[in-house]
Amino acid sequence: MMSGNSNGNVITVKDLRTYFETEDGTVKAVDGISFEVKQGETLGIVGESGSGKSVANLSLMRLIPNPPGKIVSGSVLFHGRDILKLSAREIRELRGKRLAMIFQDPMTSLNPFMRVSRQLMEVTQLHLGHTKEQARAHAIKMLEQVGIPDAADRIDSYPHEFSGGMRQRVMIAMALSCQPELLIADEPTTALDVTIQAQILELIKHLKAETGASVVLITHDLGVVAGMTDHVIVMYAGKIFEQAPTAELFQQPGNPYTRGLLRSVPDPMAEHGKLYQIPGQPPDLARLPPGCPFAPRCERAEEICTREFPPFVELTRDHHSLCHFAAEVYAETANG
Amino acid sequence: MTTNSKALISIKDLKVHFPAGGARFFGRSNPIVKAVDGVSLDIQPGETMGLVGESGCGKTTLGRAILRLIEPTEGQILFRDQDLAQLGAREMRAHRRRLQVIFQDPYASLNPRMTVSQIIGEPLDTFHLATGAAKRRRVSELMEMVGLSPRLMKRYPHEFSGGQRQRIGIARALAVDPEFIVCDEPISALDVSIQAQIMNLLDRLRVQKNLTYLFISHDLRAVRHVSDRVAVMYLGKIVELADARAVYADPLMPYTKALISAVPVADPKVESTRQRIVLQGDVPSPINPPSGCRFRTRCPYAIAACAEVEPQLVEIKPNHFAACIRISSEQPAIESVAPGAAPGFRAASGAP
Amino acid sequence: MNDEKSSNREQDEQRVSVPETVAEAPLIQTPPEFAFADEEARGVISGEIIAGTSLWRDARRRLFKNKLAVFGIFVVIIVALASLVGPTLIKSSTGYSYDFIPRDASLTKSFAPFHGPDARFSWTHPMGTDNAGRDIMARVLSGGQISLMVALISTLVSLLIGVSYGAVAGYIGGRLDDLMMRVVDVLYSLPYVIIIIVLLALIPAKTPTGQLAELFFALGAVSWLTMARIVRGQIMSLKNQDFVLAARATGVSTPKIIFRHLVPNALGPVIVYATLTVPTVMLSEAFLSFLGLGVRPPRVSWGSLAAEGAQNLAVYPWQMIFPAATMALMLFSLNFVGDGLRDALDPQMRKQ
Amino acid sequence: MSYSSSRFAPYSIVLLACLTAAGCSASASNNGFFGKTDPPRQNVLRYVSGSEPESIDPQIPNGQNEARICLALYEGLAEYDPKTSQPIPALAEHWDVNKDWSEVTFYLRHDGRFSNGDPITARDFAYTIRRGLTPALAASYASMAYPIKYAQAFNEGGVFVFDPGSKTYLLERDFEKPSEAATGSNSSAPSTESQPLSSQPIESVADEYPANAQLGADSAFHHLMHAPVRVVLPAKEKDRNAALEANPRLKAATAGKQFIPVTAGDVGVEAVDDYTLRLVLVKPAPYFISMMPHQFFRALHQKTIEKFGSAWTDAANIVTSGPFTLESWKHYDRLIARRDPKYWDAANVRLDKIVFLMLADNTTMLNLYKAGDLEATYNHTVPAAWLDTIGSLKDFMDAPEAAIDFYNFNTTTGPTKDVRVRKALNMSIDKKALADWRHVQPLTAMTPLGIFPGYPQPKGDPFDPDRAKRLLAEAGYTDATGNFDAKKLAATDIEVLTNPDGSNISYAEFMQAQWKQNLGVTISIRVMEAKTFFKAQKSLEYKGVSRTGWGADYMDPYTFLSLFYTASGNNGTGWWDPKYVELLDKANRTIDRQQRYALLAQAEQILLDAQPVLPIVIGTTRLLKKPYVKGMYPNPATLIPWKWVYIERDPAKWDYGMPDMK
Amino acid sequence: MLRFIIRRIIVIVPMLFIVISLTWALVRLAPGTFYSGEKKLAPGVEKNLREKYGLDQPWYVQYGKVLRNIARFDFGNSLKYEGQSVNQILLRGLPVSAALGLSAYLLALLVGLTTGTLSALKQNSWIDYASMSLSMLGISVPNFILGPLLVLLFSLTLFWFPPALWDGFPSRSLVLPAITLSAIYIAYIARLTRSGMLEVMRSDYIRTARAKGLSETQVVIRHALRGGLLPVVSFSGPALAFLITGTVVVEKVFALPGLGNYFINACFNRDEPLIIGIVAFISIAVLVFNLLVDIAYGFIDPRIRYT
Repeated sequence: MMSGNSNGNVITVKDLRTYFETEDGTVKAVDGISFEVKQGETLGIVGESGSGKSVANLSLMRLIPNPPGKIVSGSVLFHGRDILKLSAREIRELRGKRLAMIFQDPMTSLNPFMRVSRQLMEVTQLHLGHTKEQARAHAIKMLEQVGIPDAADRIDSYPHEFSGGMRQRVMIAMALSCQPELLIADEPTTALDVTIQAQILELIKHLKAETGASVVLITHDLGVVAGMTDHVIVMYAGKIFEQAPTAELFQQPGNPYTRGLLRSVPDPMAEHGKLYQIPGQPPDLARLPPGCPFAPRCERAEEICTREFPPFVELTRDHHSLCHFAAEVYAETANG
Repeated sequence: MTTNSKALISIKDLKVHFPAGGARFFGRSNPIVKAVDGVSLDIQPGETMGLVGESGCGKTTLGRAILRLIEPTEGQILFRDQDLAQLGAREMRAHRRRLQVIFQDPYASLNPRMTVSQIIGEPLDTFHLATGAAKRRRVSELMEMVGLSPRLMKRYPHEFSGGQRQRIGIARALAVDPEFIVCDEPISALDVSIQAQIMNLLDRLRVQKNLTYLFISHDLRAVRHVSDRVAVMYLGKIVELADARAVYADPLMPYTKALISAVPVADPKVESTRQRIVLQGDVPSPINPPSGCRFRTRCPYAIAACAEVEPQLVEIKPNHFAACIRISSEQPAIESVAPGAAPGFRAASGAP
Repeated sequence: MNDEKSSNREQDEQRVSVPETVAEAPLIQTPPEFAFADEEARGVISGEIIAGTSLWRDARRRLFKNKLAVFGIFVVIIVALASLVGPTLIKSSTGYSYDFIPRDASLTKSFAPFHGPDARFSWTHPMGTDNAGRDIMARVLSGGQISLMVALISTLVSLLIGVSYGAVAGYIGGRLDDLMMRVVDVLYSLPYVIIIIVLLALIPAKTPTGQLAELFFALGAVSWLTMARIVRGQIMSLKNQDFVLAARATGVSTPKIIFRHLVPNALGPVIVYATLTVPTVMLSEAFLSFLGLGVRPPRVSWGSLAAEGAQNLAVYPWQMIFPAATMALMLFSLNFVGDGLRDALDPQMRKQ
Repeated sequence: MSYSSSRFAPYSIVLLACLTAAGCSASASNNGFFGKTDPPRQNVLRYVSGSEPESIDPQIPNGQNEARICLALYEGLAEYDPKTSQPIPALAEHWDVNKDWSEVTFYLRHDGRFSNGDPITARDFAYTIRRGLTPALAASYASMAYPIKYAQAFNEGGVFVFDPGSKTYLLERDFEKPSEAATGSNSSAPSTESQPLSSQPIESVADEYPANAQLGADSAFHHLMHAPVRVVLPAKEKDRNAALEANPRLKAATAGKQFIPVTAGDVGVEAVDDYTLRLVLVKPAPYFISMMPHQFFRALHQKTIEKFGSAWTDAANIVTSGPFTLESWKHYDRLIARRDPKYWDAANVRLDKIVFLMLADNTTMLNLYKAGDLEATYNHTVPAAWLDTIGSLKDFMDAPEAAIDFYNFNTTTGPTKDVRVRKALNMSIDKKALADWRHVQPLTAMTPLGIFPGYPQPKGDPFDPDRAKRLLAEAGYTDATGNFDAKKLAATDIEVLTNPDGSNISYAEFMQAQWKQNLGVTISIRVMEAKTFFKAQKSLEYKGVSRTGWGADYMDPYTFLSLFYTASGNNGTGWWDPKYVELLDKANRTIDRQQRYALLAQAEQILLDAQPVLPIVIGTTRLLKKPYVKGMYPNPATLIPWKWVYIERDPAKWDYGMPDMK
Repeated sequence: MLRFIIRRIIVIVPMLFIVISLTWALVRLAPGTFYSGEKKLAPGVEKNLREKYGLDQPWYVQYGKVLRNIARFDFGNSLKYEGQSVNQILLRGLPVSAALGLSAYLLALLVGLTTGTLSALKQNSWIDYASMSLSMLGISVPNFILGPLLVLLFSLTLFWFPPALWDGFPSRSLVLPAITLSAIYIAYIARLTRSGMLEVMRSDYIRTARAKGLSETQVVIRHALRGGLLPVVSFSGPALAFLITGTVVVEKVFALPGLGNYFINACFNRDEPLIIGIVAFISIAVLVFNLLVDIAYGFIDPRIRYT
């Protein structure tokens, strides 16, 4: 368990598989993914809905609803300890204290029936053994830190009395209350407007710099990843399709899917014209084709793609891609 | 703004107000939400008018009010010089043939208990356009047009993915051969890889069928891509209106500047270098909007007069309108009006 | 505020876990633009229409997968069949019918189940006899005819009136809704017993059938009230959905929106409430029979049999136990069916 | 939101099976009694009085549920005999009746006391009767007192016609209409056209009605009371004018006369002295004494009533005259009567308290009885259907009751207008089978057999389905061959109308089965809520047959026969025969008991010949009484005089079976 | 908030006026009068009764009198029960019905909430199946059957509880009626709780609570219960109004002197003032309880604000 290879990694995920039992059969929402997050690093996970990015991160926190979901195999080493093997009590001690999470929709993620103060205080009372007074003072401090004006006055408000952006700030304050080592931000800005999104992203960046926490940022917006992360993982159909340092991924993607995604984002500066599009629909996870799950939509697909599952090709030391033709694609994109 | 007699749709000083709080708890003195508060807009035939703004700015309300899906409080909606706002319910229903809408949420906008052919066929029934075999033929045609196999006409919405449902929604809108379609955030609920498909489809249909769109979206990149002209809304008012290129390349109004600057760019190099403008605070409540210029509470350039004077949409540059009292055609660049007056316009790296 | 909904909220990850598809219908893969060509390329004969799995059929499938619901359906069918043909069978085998009082004075008393007059085991009366020596099984089964008919018809009445009323009030809203709901409140408050008495006095039934019709009227007259409220609530939450707006936008008339779009989508709770009403209806029927509005003696229903049996419980427990058990079994099963139907019809279930 | 499956469906069946087992064991009787037989620790009797009393003012209500309580709280001149229900002396030690039954004199005991210690005198009874007749009180049973002279006139709010000129009143005998003469209200000589309008001087009465020897002195009132009956007209002008229009001669005579309202003082009640009460009757009523124990005539305390108005019956205010007085009354729940130490015979009252529980549901009552929470139940509380089981228990009390069940025929319309149809419907019922089924006596006539010893009850038609069919054939219900055809008697023309109370529906079902089996006729049953039913019956809005019953108000056949006395046919059948009424009047004028009974029986025969009713069964008491309750008998009126009831603690002296009724 | 309450109370007035007027008219239309019965009254007696209660006056005079009385909160005297005012009767019946109704409701809450919550937390376990089957039994066995069964078992066989009558509150006499009455409410509350809890347990903020490291018990008690109980709260208004204003069947089976019993008898007796009084009382109770529920809702759910 205490394997020594935690070498600076806050978290190391190995071959994680999370399946859901549904009426239509087993849905392999996360199917054998491995990645690591280094101390102080921001990892971006990008994927469309259904790609398994949220499930993967809920799995890290062991928050998968069971039934129907189940972590089938793999390990999640948090400083070398396998989270998946911890007792319920031990994992609870990690959650909120050393591993924190913020969610997509700040309205539904805060308890609408409880004052913000209580929701904030709860965490430090639980994990840091704060008294009520300490917890309250800490909560006010946290709210100030996330940029909520008049924090002392507003702390006793209910979540609905805050705007969407403010609520997300509260969520962040709550998540960071115990100075966690890893913050998992699951689409933290998807429900927000662009101007607010900018605020929140700035805030996360700033707090990360201040606390030195590692961050896993889950999003479907490549733009968000571009400005925020050090490493990026692109997920598709429960698999990691590509994994690379951020700059390299954008500059020289080694996977047709990543390339398609990048090309289908309209460029505000470009002229109006036909946009590149990835054809077809996202796959049905309960009924994946035998070969590459992206093959039916892939412009580069060849016969082998529908037959054989592609290899996870190492393009550079940090850059891997799940594609039969990863090297070719990598080479192509390098040229333009 | 001058009235253009050639405009397909000409909106004049449109206002949509409704009581806040909803219907659950009745009360006399409920506060009024001024969702749309005096909007004037001309849309030319064949053009795509983009409408952007943050949530709560009234863009969806405006789109729905044009179609009388929400009753406008005041103002005119001239469609080919006929005022839709004055029409009775029956006359309006007849007009719906020419004005259609595509909705944001492809899951909620299709009746789960109807087949695709029923959904697409319903407008045909309503306007007695086709029955029997003719109707079936027409439905097949429409499905093909939006890229769906007619073999699937007896299927139900839940069997389709989001993008396909949006295609069904488009087919339904096209069924009656409309002239004008309000695309109400048609792509925001879709996956990134699908958004492009739908945008391309809409664009192709516009050309093929000579349609006019009002394309509402909060996604500035998408709006930029599909629109000929773009109107920016803030708290119930249009604050800037220009050619799409001009709006993005050369925004005049401070709000538009901030908005465009906030859009993340999918390029780490750009992201790491560019100066992002981060606006402070939230959009004020439309129940009690700020006096004068509604943006003044978040505007770094606001001066005392901004609270007094309600800025009008004026033509600052040719065909480029903006509502800001601090700029004019003589002095279009706000930065130069008050250099250094923008402590709020900070670089992205700064502390919040 | 019913302005814009949450903007670009991506469809939640949860959807992954139960994809929007069903076994018979794998997600349709549609290529971007000209799907049709692609279908042909794959060698599919165009023109062959694939019937979709409607939510109805889907619901049926789920219903039959639900073991308890199947058990419920099975029991309901068995009891209904027994009620239908049982009395005739008993009459032909033992000569007893629901109203047959033996001539022999020694037989006109209540025998325990399986006990003949000679105090020996006898198959003749498996449920015993009542105070006049009538066969309880014959009475229970023929009572089933009445009770099931009562349950069925008054449920239909309540569905018909309650659903239409509630749907109209909920959809139209505003003052009309207020007025309609106040009417319901008033009707709720009026003393039912007196209404029935007055009804009986003002329109006395001429024939037993007429009386039965009156009974249905009387039962339906109250059972629709709660139904109307439930439907109204459902419709109010549904009416702001985009598919309703879409229907309005395509000019669909109000009645069609209510009955084609809204009502079918509110069926789940309606069905559950309908099954929950059945016991109340049966109780009311027993009560109304007591007031003289029910079936005319010696015809009986489960409710009146059980109520009468309750009077003799201390001495002849079988007089109550058997009708009550039959009734409870039926209601129990019916509830399972109702719950099963609700679950099967609930689109929410698909996303879980 | 879903719970899709469960493996526990059979729960209900298991539970019900358990309860069935429990039920079977529960029905087993305990040592020959129904439930517990432990006497209560105190001398307290718990009894059910029925539904909530309308009032415990004895003159207001008219139900047995009130009577059961009033019997404890108030005492009258006479009391019911606990075994026979015949009148026996109570506050009156004895009484006299004069030769033509026009005058009754009661001699009161001197030690009668109200609960506040005030003596009970003849004046109190005079007050009680006058009060009961006061129109404003609107006492339901005021009509009980109508045999007393001018009682009806006072109660109905009548006026006398006074001629200020001659200082005389117009007399009834001078204006009798020929049609009314037949009904004959008075024994005096018939008036003729030739006689002039006159009014006899009051003085002459003294000769005709000599003073009562025992009383010695005579009063002016006494003279007045025996004066010829005056004309009484309605006080309301509209009603009076209508009455005058009908009698032109009277109308002419009233011209210029004064209308003097009948007052309480005009009523024929006289307290001769403190302990002598004299009543003058408007017409002979040999049954009058048997009405005296009725609650209407029980002594009331004038001062209390005048002081508190309608609140006088509140526990804080009430003054009672009976062996028990009111301790508390929790409405709709229980009324507790406590032994009154001031009662004249308190020494012989052995119960300390009686708890009257207010409930009307038989099942509940029997449950309470079985659980040992009740000492006894009232009449008809054991459903007839239970008799197969309970009938043999030692605490089951069953005796004939002065009550009958019968069906009315609508004689005004439909098939039952034809007497042959009525007879046929009667003859086709096997009343023996019906009676055996319900463990009662069949009723063949209008009076219950065996309740009135010596009454020569006429026999009704026997069970004879063949004759019934012949009669129906004669009435025209024939097929082509002239034989009776059941199909012709359409089911919709006749139906049995009944209210749902008691075992009415069971009876109706049995009758229906009889008609079906014996005639082949299907007659449907129609159940109606009680008040609606009463109205339909009273106004003859029913098809053919309607269910009814009658319990004796007093122990005399006349209580049953008088149902059809009413002139207007307002008896639920529409049948009315002057000959019948004449015979009843004649019988009541007859002092000799046997002769009177013979005349009543003749009248009953007329009734039976016309068959406006279908007699069914005689009521039986069917009550339960714990063995340790003594002095309580299932008497014909099933009203228990409480003073003789006591709790016996020695099991050797308990009643193991019916107590001796002799 | 206060204004909201006042407005809601003001709405009651016209409602009450309509209800009372219609009830009055209905009672008038119903055949028979309070004094009609098996034994026919002498015409004179009937006339006296009609005069005593003003029934001989024109309808509008009588109707006016009813309205005048009610405006003074005085429903007049019962016709059937000499000298008892309707107000007295209401005050007498209410405590009984209220005690019964409240005990039944509390019992239903206790059992329903427990089983419902357990069911939801152990969804699809045997606990879930067992408690839901039992709750369905509560719906399937009407109380006119359940009551006698309980009496048979517990009063007549085991002699644990009295089979009927009212011994005040609290007493053993309350047990069987309360159980009988609560059965169906247990069923409803259990089902509502279950579905409410299931929905809440799936919600995002529960996920947040778990992500904070709260234990499952803390999650349920601190975070889930409040939202999960909202459906029960809204159900409670009409339910309580109904329970407290008397329940005919149970009061009849157990011979309890509650309002339900009074009401049904008043209807059968054509006791007009009493009928009107009880109808008015029940209408007010329903409106007031719905108001209370709305207010309670406001306390539980801070998102709701009343203006």
